[in-house]
Amino acid sequence: MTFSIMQLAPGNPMQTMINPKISAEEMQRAQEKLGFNDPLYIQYFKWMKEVAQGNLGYTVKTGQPVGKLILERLPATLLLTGTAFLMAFSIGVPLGVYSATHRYRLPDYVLTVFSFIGISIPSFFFGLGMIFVFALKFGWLPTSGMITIGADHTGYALFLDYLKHVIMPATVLALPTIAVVMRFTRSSLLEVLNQDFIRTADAKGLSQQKVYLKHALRNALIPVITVFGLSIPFLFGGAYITEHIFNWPGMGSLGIQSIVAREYPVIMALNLFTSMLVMFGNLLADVMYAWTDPRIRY
Amino acid sequence: MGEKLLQVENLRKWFTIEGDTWFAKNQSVVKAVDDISFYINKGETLGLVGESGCGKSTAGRVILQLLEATEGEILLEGENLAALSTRQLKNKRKDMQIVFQDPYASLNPRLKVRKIIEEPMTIHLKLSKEERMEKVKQILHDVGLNEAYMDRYPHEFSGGQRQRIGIARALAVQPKLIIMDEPVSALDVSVQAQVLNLIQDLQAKYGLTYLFITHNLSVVKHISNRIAVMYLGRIVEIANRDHFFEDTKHPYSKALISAIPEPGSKHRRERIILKGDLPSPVNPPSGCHFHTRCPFVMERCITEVPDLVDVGESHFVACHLHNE
Amino acid sequence: MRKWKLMSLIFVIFVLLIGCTAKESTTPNESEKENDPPKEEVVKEGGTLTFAYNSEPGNLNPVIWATTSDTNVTHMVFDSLVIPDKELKMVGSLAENWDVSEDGKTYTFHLKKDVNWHDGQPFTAKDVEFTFTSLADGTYDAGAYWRVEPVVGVEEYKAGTADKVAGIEVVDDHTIKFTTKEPFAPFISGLFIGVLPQHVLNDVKPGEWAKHESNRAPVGTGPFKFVKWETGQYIELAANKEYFGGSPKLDRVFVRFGDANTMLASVLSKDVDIAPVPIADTASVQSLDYASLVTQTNLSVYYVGFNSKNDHFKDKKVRQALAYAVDKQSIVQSIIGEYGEVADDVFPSKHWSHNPDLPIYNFDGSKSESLLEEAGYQKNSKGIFEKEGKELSFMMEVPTGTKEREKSAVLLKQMWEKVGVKVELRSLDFPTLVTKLLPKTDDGKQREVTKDDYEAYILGFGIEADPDEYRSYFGTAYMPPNGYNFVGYSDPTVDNLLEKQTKETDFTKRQQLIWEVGKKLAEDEIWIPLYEQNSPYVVNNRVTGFEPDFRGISFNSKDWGVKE
Amino acid sequence: MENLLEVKNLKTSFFSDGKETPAVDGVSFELKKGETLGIVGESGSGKSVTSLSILQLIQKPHGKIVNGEILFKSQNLLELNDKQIRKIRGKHISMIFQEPMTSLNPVFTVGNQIMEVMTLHHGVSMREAKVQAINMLELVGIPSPEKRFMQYPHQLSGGMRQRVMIAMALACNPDLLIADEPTTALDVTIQAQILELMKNLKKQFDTSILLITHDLGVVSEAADNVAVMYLGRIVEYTDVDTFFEEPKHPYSQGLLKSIPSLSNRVERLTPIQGQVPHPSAITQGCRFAGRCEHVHDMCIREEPPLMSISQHQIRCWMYSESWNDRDKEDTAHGREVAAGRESSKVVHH
Amino acid sequence: MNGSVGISQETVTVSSIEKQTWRNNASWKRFKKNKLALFGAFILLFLLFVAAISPLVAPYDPYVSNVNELGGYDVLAPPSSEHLLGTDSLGRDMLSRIIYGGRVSLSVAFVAVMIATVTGIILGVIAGYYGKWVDTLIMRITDVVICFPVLFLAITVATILKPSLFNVMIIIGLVSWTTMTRLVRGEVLKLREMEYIEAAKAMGQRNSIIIFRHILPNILAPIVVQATLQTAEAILTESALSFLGVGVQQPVPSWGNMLNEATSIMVLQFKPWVWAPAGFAILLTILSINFVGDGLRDAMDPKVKN
Repeated sequence: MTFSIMQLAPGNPMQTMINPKISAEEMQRAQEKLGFNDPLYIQYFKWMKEVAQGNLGYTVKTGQPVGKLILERLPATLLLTGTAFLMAFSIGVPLGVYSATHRYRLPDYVLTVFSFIGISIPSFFFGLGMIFVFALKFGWLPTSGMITIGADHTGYALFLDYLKHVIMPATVLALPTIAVVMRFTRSSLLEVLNQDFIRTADAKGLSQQKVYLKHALRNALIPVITVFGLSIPFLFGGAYITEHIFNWPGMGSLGIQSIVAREYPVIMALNLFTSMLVMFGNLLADVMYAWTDPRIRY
Repeated sequence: MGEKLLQVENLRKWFTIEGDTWFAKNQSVVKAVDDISFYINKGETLGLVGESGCGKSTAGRVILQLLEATEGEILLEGENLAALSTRQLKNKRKDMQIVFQDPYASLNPRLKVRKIIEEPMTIHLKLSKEERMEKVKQILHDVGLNEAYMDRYPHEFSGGQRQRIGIARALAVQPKLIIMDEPVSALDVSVQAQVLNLIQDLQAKYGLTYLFITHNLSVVKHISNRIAVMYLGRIVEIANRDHFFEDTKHPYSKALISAIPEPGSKHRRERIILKGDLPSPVNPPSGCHFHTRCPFVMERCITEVPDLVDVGESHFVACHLHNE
Repeated sequence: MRKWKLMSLIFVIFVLLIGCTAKESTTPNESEKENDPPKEEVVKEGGTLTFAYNSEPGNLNPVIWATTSDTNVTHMVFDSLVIPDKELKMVGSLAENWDVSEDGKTYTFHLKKDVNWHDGQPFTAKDVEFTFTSLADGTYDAGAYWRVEPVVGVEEYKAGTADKVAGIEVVDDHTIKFTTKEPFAPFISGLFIGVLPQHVLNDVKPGEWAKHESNRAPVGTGPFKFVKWETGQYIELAANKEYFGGSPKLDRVFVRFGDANTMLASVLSKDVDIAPVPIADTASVQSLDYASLVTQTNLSVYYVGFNSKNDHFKDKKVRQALAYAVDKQSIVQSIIGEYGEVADDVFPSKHWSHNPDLPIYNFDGSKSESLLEEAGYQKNSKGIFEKEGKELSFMMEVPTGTKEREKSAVLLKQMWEKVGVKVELRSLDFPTLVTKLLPKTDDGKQREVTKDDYEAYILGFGIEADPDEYRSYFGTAYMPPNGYNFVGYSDPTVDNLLEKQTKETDFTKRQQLIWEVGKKLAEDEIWIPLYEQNSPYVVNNRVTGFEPDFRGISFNSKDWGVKE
Repeated sequence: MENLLEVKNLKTSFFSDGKETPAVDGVSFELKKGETLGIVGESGSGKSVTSLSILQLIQKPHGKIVNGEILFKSQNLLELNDKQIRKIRGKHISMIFQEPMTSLNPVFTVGNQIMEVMTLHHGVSMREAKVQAINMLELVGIPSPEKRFMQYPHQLSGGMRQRVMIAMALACNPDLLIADEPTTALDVTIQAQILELMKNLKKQFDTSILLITHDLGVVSEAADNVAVMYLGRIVEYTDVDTFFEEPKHPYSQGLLKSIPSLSNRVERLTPIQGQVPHPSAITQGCRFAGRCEHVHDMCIREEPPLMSISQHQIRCWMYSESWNDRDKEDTAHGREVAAGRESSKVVHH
Repeated sequence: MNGSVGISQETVTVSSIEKQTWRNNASWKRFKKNKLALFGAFILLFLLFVAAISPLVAPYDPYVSNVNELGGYDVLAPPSSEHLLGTDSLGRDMLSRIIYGGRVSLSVAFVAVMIATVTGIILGVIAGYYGKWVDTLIMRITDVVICFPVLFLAITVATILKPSLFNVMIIIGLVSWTTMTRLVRGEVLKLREMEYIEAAKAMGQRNSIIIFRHILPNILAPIVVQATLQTAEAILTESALSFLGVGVQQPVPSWGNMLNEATSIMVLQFKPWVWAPAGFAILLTILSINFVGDGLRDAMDPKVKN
């Protein structure tokens, strides 16, 4: 699909270089070599064939193997999205539970407004604000990048260094998801609390806490797993802007560079990769489903 | 009586369920309706009784062609419904209507009562607006509702009243056959009696024929001329009402009758408590489906499917005990 | 459904596995790490500097589609045979000096001795021969062929009928001779390109270089050695203490890349010493007490180009009228401030090709209107000029990417509409604009520009070193598909002048010829030059010797130092 | 014998938009050890709310017990705080519900859910609890209890689940079992099994049962005493034999006549006319007046008290002395007024 | 039969013990009780009103650069009595641009959501109602599209379609139909089981009429709620696209591209009037829409009881 989308785009990578000293003939030849003059389906077929053989192609301008390029970027993106993912759920769920158990009281309203702000704030804006406050004003955190350049940390120090760098972009990336997870947990828990088996648990004489945390929460988390699956493409998508702002050396910043430079092979491979990661995430969500909900068995 | 309005011959409706697991695809077949045959005479009520999952509602929907039959024939006035073209079938639908169980789910909440009752007319009858209006009023009167209420929405009515609207909709095109799918099960006792009376009155007035589907034997006894009992997709017994109750043949029918708690029956009858649960229709027991719970089970019951045979006076039963 | 998911999982794992096996080490020089000096050195010798640029280099091979972000680094790692000086005269770099034959066809270069590659191998004339012969290789197609095109025997070699370029001749280890087919004035500037190590790339066909690992771990002769490249983050370079031009002052240089704004933030947090500043932010940056702004002059002119096939723009008077309607001063003042100036010539004012005596279109609304009336236009009821019922209105294509350019377009629209010309702006990215300027037929062949391809556009154009580049933009013979004359300018005088100057080896005479071209173009105003824009950099005050100019920011990197 | 449970003048209301809608209004009854009391009524009669009120399981914040006393072993349950009432629940009084499909927690095994009560109230070890739980499963007639113990609710049929619910309810050998429509959702043949099971267990455990149902047949099978509820009020309260032999309240009579009977079929049923009105519609007079065929002016004016006549407690003017003095013409008038009152009240809601 | 033809006629009283359907003004009542939602609705109406009459309320022409006394453009002037919110980098009045920008941003969001909603409804209804292979096909496509992060798709499409106001609408619409499709399909599947749909089939009603008369009106509530929430998302997506330079283009003002001017750490620090109005407008709008959407969800959801 991406292939056809990109092919509709006017211009090809060769034409981003308009240089009077390169003759049109020369450009034509370069394009032919890269196959840009083949009919669309042949290009696509060639690409698919290569992909099937594990070759994602080479970048047009610099001829680097795309697969390698992406794999170099993959760990950074996984680190960022993974951290954001953990944050989203480890913060979102408890807040949601708190909100639900304090329904229609002040903390609930405060959290509700917070969650709406979380959903509403443009990430680039939030990101810049974070950089401004935490990196420049207070100087607590580095402005960008993934590691301190030239520090050559190892072991625990390296871990701390990563942590220092990842915390801001991950927060920016996770914020909307935290908000969504919170809202979802809240409403899911409220719904579960209305169900018959909660009444059964109450009728058994279990303590309030045990009813909430054992009987209600486990059931309430089942639909939250849907958010788990849905948040994955969202996080990967959000990574484009977040990585761009924080100069995070991941697939997102690579993607934006590639779109600007019309590096089709990279874009297509990135699409392939992200969609597979998303599928993988969904699969994980399915496994989680089965794990939390005994009614689902594979 | 005597003229057959509806004949159902060897009707089967099987559903395939695709159990798609990670590693394999397994198909299981639910034999919701498995080779049933019966007929309904003009003007009479056939009560179709059975517990949940026995296929009685499926049978009703297949007869109405809402579901496609897997096998078998459905003849309405001698015409095989399955053989009709889409257009012919559409015309034929005028003759058969349905009333549903759930008074909430069976009426479109966004339409006024008038529109609901009018809808079948606009499809099948070529009437002017005024004529339709007249007819709607007439039908509302027939089902015991004030015509002033025709511009209201369904949610403004109680369950019993909604059921009346549902019946009115079925009556709108003067069908020959109405399939009543548990029409009173969702109603409170006092309202249930009102609706049962209405159903009887309408039958008398318009000479309607009913297929009355229910799980409630008392209701069936009250309203039916003949009774058919289904168990896991098969009919196990059909008889005239009086025959059926006076001379119940099938052990399942007997158990069913005895299981019903009767208000005020001082001398508690001897009850037959069946063992175990209803088996799943996905993999029904071999032979006679009832053999797993039958107190009189014999060896041949496990292997051999009993035929539905006439034991006299149109009393049919499918049981090896009565099938020498 | 689930089966489908399972299959995708297997596919994912499969692809990942393949990817992993393909992964190779990217940092060949890991041992260098141990040479790291301790941080916070207070001495003036040594030290570490970090500079940032907006985009990551594509590769570090100077002959493969070089972009500014590439050359920022390659200029530090590689040397070229010759290099332009401040006046854009070519001087020697790897070449000690050179002789040009009487007929102007033969150049003999005497190379510096005792120059070594970073890996210790000696640099010789063979390397020069190898580099330039490779550009003529049949498989090479990475944008630098034009540099060797004038050389004798290049076509034969390219076609495979000769196994060596006849015009490139190694005399001895430190002498090399180039022979051109005809005297060709711009030839020497074309040799300003990094020389490659033969011993590294010898076995690889130039067509395959793009995929070669040395692109990401280059070996050069320059003042800094490549250490490592962390994808998406930075490139680390270490001083080449044995550099033939003298040891650099710094020990290490980090080249970071990222969004301008992020990099600016890093300057503020003092993680980066040097970074480009968007002009809009210069005022704010000026207020910093620990950093200053340094301006890099550029040899470039921003201009509006017109499609001469368009009915309105066929008439010189219309173009002139449009030029008079533009208040260039205001544009420069409000958008660029002190980082640019008004341009009246299509040749950059800092370059010797700029003719100081040209027709100038000072902002004059009434003159603009009277010119339009002369051209037969009348204002209609809506206040818009029209001729024969056709309103003078056009669409100007505005490529995105340079904020100042986008803003100028908005102001231009306002200015033109003030005199009664209707203008619409269309933003599009550069590659898309190129498809309009260099249109193609359906089967992918380039074709002529028609009047429907575009009406007007705004772009920048700069000279690398030699003004001969303008030939392809204004020569009649160079209209697409044969060149870049997409405005469709055609003037026999200009054609003649442009051809003549290539063969003129006398500098003053050549300059005169080009000045003539500039004058004629200013008269015809097929391009309206708007302004020249320089690039400000924010530089931490601890940095010394950072003096960027049109040659780039890093050509003098060996003189960079840090205080404290 | 001493009363195990005594409910006095219970009033439970639901509040929304500051409006109070009483669902149970002034209900009193008692239950002796080993006895079964059936509370019968149609939907909206308040029978379920009554049962939930006893263990204070009314949904907060909308539902609230406004008034009354609930004496369990002479202790007023309404005076207990949340912690104390939780000690009563499941241990001394337990409940089973109508929907066996939804009343068990889907994510825990059956065994886990039964053991939970035992470990909670009896503090037995897990191992001990498991043995007991399996015993309980066997006791309620679940075949291969060891296997079922490990299974999740969705793996069981409706009947099995209801048996599990019963096992859970009886796990701590409570004094009182509240069964809220325990058989309504089940098939007839399964319903018979469950009723049989409950009868047997009651004998075995000597448990008192409060049986909530709309099915007069079930009451007749299983209860010793009957209370008929209509619109939040008990209208008739007596022992089961008397009730079926000689129902006194017009509503009870109407109910019995509405039901098609297996044993003596009638051509036409005699239904109670009209519908159950909304509780807020009636502020005055007898709540059944609008549907009663004997309605009289006095029924509309004033609500009858619960009167005792021999075995019976009845809330109807017909059994008061003033009934005989009534003005006959007012009956017709009363009917009109009652009907008018009802419809006019209810249409504008 | 006893030959009785008397139809039992009873007093008809309309009982009020019913299930509440959303048509009941109970929804409105519930909505009214939700203070946040009311607040959101109020703000939103205000913004829409201002957007609708923007030529009347904007103090300056948002497209014209203002000239200062020196004859140059009055760029980046801080707020003053003349320009209440200051001027932007081309000397245009910020307040006027905010007002006109609201018009653009809101209509972009609105049209985009319309596109997504119409697409979603068509595909969702077809998939849900007809089922079988059509369903499989549509849902597979949806699954695939959903795998691609929205923003990525938007950027990719944006680079193809050339930035223009209309294309921004199309892009946002094209990338956000999947949620609606899934929602509609789910609702249709639920509804298809309703007995009144079966009744319509049993009476021989045409599929098209069943869809338009019996299905669509009954799934309107969740669609409205979803569309509301997607509107907020669309505004955000527009601003993100503008951030990357592929959104609404100059000189047309949109909140997104105005905020884009603030994507500089320097502007953020020293020139708050450049970003604060647009940032605040976006935040407020999205907040309001979300409040309203959430309020609608609670009000229209029959599962949520009082």
